[in-house]
Amino acid sequence: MVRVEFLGPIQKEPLELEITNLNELAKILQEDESMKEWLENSAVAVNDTLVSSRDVVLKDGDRVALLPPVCGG
Amino acid sequence: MVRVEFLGPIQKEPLELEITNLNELAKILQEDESMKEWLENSAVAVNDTLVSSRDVVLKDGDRVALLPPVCGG
Amino acid sequence: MLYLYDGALDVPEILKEWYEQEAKSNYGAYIPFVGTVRSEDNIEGLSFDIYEPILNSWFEAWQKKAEAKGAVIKMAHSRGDVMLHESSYIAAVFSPKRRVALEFIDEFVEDFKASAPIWKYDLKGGKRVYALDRSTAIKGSGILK
Amino acid sequence: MLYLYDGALDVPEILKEWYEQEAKSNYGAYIPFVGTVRSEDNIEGLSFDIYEPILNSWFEAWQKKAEAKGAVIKMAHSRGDVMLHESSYIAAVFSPKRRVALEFIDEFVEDFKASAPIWKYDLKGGKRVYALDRSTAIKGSGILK
Repeated sequence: MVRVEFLGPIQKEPLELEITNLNELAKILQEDESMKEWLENSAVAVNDTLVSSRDVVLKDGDRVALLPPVCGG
Repeated sequence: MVRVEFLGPIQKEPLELEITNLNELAKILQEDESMKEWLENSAVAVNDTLVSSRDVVLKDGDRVALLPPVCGG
Repeated sequence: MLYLYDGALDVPEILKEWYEQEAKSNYGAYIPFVGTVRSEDNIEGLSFDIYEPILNSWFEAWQKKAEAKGAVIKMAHSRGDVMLHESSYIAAVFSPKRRVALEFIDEFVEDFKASAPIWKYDLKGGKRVYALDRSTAIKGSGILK
Repeated sequence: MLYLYDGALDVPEILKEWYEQEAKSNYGAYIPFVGTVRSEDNIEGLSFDIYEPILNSWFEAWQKKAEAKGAVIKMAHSRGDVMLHESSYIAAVFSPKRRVALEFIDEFVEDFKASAPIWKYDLKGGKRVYALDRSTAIKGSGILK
């Protein structure tokens, strides 16, 4: 199982998914209309490391996080 | 009379001179060998305003100051 | 070091602590940046969410960059609500010479604004409203769209 | 405002006073620069002479530049002796937004180093030795040579 978390202002409960890569995750999230804008402006971290492409293999126990636009300070 | 002051590290007592411009001051100070280096690296203020050329008329009561290289902080 | 606090920062106390921590380190320059909540758009204050694991690794990467130049960085940030004219953010650079500190504080604060995983909300009428228009998408965003 | 002190600066106290002076002014950014005496070349400390009339007018010109951008500058400096690891200089900018403050503190500190009528001496073996090699001739120097 891969756990997917939505950080900050994204109002969505965490998911537990049987997926093996980020392409599968993208397909699942694209079906959720409320996620459309967030998918465009959010960054993705796998096990707390930001990734810059979908070319990432996921294994059991991995954690994926979506990070929407930030504004600290 | 024009009062001439030497600021910071310049070890020279103030002068009271009968001069009417900075050319006359330059001539007088150039005769003092101990001033040679200071004349090269010092700025000049007339009545506490920095001047950028010798083209300044001096009148009775004016004050001239020589400011050697600075290093605040 | 990175310090997170619930609510507003005690700015004088933090600036003092940091100054004293490095009092004998032989740094010639200490430049803190203090961010304070401004009154605008009728907000009552701001509120912050922080995702600490990524904030920590982002900060550690900067600390290494600073060390390579003989400098050190400290940062404090608020979690939760911070009201008008209270402060939510302090970043500081210590370095032997001034140029490194002056350049580092600028680069650090700008990258903080663009990359640190912190989300800002306006407090208006008792509600928490995500400040999307003032937020910046992290570099590499959009790969799942 | 410009503040001159005999001997070392009480940095935490000054940073606190300035922060509190502007607490309700609605500035979003406060950036102090603190200069501290470093141990190098076996000095025991530094000593400073200040020529106040020109320092005041130089500072007022900068304050006007700051006002034109909605900002304010404060500065404190020591007169006389300041020993190792004590601080002799604080400059600070307050402004509504961060970019103005980040750029101003850099420009201000650099012009301060190049133009402010302050002379620095190394304290070595109880003597005061003018730090000529670290000093900068004011723009327009040499007109009497």
